[in-house]
Amino acid sequence: MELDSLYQQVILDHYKNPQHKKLVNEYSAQVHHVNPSCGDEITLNLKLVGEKVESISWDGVGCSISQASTSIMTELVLGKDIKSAFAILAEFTELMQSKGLKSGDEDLLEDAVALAGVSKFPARIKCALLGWMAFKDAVLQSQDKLGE
Amino acid sequence: MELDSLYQQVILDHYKNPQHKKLVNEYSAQVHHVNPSCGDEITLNLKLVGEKVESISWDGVGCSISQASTSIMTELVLGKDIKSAFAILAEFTELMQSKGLKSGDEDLLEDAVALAGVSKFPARIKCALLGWMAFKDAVLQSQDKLGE
Amino acid sequence: MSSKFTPAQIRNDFPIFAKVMRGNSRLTYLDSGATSQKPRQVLDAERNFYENHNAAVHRGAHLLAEEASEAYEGARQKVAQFIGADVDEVIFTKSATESLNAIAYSLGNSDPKSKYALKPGDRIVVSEMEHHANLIPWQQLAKRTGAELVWFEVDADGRLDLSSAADLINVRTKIVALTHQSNVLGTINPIADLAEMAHKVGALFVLDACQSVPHFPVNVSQLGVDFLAFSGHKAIGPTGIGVLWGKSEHLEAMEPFLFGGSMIETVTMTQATWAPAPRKFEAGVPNMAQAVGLGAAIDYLQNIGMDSIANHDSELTGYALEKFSRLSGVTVIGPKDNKDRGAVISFTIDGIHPHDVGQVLDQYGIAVRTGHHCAWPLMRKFGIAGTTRASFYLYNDFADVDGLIASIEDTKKYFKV
Amino acid sequence: MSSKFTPAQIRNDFPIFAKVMRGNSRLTYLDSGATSQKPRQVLDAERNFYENHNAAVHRGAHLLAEEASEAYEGARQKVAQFIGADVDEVIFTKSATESLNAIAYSLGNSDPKSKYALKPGDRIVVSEMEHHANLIPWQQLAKRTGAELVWFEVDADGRLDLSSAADLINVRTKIVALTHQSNVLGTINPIADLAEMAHKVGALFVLDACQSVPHFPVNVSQLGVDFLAFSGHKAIGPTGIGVLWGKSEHLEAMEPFLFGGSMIETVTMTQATWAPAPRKFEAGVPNMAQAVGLGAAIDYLQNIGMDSIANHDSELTGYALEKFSRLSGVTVIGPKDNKDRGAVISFTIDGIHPHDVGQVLDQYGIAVRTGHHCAWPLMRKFGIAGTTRASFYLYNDFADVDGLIASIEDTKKYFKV
Ligand SMILES: Cc1ncc(COP(=O)(O)O)c(C=O)c1O
Ligand SMILES: Cc1ncc(COP(=O)(O)O)c(C=O)c1O
Repeated sequence: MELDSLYQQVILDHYKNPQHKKLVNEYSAQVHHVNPSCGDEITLNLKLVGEKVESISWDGVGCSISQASTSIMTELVLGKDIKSAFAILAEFTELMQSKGLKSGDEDLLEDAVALAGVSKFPARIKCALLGWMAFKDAVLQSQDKLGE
Repeated sequence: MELDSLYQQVILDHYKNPQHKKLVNEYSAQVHHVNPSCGDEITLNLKLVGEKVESISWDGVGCSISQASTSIMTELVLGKDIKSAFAILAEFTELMQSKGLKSGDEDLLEDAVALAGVSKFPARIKCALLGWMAFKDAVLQSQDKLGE
Repeated sequence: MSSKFTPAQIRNDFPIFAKVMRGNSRLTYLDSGATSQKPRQVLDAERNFYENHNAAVHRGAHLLAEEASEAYEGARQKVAQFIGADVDEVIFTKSATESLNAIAYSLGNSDPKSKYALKPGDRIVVSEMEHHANLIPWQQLAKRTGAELVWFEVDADGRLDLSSAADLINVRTKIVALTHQSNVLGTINPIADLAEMAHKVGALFVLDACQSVPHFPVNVSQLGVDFLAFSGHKAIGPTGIGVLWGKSEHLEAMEPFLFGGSMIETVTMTQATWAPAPRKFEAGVPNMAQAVGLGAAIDYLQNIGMDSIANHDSELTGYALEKFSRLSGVTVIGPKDNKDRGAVISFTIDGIHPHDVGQVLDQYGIAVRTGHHCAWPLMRKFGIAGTTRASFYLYNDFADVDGLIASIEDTKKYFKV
Repeated sequence: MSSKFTPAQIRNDFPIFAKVMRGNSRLTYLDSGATSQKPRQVLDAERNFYENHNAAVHRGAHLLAEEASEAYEGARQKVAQFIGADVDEVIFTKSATESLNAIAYSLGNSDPKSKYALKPGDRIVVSEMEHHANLIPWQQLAKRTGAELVWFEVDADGRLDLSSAADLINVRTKIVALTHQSNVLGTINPIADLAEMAHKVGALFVLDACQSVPHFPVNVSQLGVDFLAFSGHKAIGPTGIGVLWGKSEHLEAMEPFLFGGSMIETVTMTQATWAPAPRKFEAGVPNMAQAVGLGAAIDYLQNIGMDSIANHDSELTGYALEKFSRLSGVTVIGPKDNKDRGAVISFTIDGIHPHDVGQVLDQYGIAVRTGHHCAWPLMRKFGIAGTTRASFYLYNDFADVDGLIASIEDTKKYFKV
């Protein structure tokens, strides 16, 4: 069934057991993002130390895609330096916009390749990107603060 | 030619020689009407004495239909009592809305039956009615004043 | 089904039902609350306008302009007759959203001395079940004028809490703006009573009739409201056309909203005066083809009969409510009894996000809407992020409800809840 | 005719040219300045949207909603590319009139501390040749804010009197709102220069591009303007669709105009925050089919090439101006030379009212417009009640001009002048 390309087992697993979904109080930036068309919301706390993602945690409500995607993202970027994290983000964004034509670089994306099917469902791309956009925003805000 | 049903000779005559088209300064009401869609304007001075149209005069710019119709109207109502004038007005309005199906009561309308063709040209009905509506308005305003 | 018409035959008039959907399924369209599908008759009317009569209305001296004006004004006549109004009280807008904003802006443009002007201390009353389109314009008007925005609460069953009515609608109240039927809950509000209360304190009553006019007979004078707004696209009409109806005494006295061509009486470089309504409120070359399409939509609906449509809606809703009551783990958000209730069923499934529900249903060709339905405050009131909403119309039948129910069961299985 | 396309072939795409007009004549459509005719391709695109993809955009979780969103956003992309803009800078409205009012209202909604707010002493600059749609909204904004409305005069040849430019556009000037091409005179204004002057004093430049975008290449960044408005219906697109383009830095900072669904970020009972542009400025279910139709219109125009259309327009206008110059008792209102001049010829005939001219031409199947053309102050400036206006587009050819000229001679005979 076409649906299975969207709801891969790993997505359902992350949905049932989201990683880092408990806000850690120490952070260099806290961001709150919403998806106005469906009302999904996410709060994300990020702690950067130098160029490194020292800690990342989140809370929010959303569909399986947004929850799983955020969970997978946190696992991917935790402990990475910003440059590598942004490379993953770029690869993931490209995958989402591929309209089902790409499968994603598994070395970079790891579990996130399971989200490849989302790219065939335009209405869901925003769900998959919600957490990632929050992460990007949090990095920029942290860097702004540190730059001050 | 269909056009000739619109531009009867009597209309063209009134257009070239409009009657009472020179404002008389003594009046019980002065009204100014415009046709916003084409910019045509008319000023009409009316003097009622009792129930009688003692004097009527006008000035303005407009197409042959509006000018001729106003000219014919002034000839028709001058010297009449309001009731008869309004009966003519009612007959004329009905004629205009008849979509070419009526020819008008010649006893009441006299020269104004020449405007029957206008009813087949919806965009021109307003032209034909401009002066008549100004007359009606002027009567009501005069009566209001007299009533005060 | 005891309807006087057969949905399967109706569907033959609507070309979109020939479409093959995801999973090779046929289309089960349960999203008419968002927008309705269009019959061939409406599309033909629009096309006929463009192919035979297209010109700028009220302006040209030529045959096409005459015909275009006749078609456009004919559509106005149809709308007026449809809602029991005078023809000069019907204003064409692009949507109900524009209609509602137009009222708020027009009132906001009032001379401070006018009785339509709002000032600090005045009140605007709305409700917790309003669509954003009948909430935010009033928030903004309140902000601009210093008036206070107050609201009816919604009870657990999804009905207006009327116990506060006398409190809310008092001498300070200038405007009461309410929806006829909630687009989320299906609740139909007791408008005539509330309009009477509003009038007793000298307030204006604004009715958001987006979900009512397409579905059951609505008569402005029977309801006793002052303004009414609806959208053509929810009433099997084209997109890009809405209606604003207002009582002529108000339209005459109120300031215009949009300024430009065709709404003027005279214009100089420094000032302008206005044409009488409805022209005063229709600046620019209007959405002529869409008005004509809406006229054809009204013809189509009236041909079937609004009473028949209302009966049909009610039968489907009753049937569906009964089926929903037997689903475990599924909660209907809104009245469970079928009285004063429209053909909209919002629900949640324990453990599955509405977006995921919608996605699975889509795989069966079932089109529903998910999310907050532009009624975010109502979602907060119910403590939920969103719902899945099925809404019915004249092309739906019992089989569509059965398909929905079966697919909800499948969704639960798919997500193992 | 040296055009790269053949008007007679173009007419085959436009069903209305099959129509039999008054006097059993064929249609000579010379009223494209008011509204243009529509090719089959545009009507097909609209119909295809309704028959295969109709749903509320940005909202549903189903296939139709996805496809509708793709079609609608695809149209936005086409508009953006057509005028050299970023896609997020393109806002769909119902008409140019709405677009221009939207700018005026949005600026008027600014927080008093914002740089977009107007205050007493500030200046808004327009011109005597503006269409009411680009005049009255500014009169009203001036009235609401206490700003002063000043204007460029028009000289006897129908050109802007630029000698006052430095006077008009000074440090107090906040907005300069001008038409790209006069809909009465045909005059094309030197926008890039004037926009530069506006920017030097920190003013915003608003361009009414109603008569330019359909007729010649228009590129917002080359012109250097801040806002641009045009209507689809004058560009072989559907009625009920307009475009408002604004520089993203402005759209980001400005307040919305219409409030409702789809334009929000979050909403509570007491306040709301806004989505980013273009959503912020598109409240409600949009005119989706019309946007898609406009997209198809742009495809059609670009397929021919805007340069080719501009050349064609210019050739026809030059030819017509030459013919008009040889008519006795006929006066062209507007530039007589064909430089910086569009395909619009307004004229008066001594002793015959424009309405009567139009009526006689109608008898030959020639559709022109008569009256003040929503530019009443300009009429006063020229001391006339109105003009007869012939306007050309891609489906017109030399034979149409010849027919017009011959019929003007006949009109003179008919009225014995
Ligand atoms: C120069 C100009 N500006 C504005 C408008 C208004 O356009 P619309 O009526 O399509 O809103 C027009 C056309 O009527 C025009 O020619
Ligand atoms: C109750 C209600 N009010 C207002 C609206 C707004 O209508 P539109 O988006 O057509 O302007 C809708 C539909 O979305 C609605 O359901």
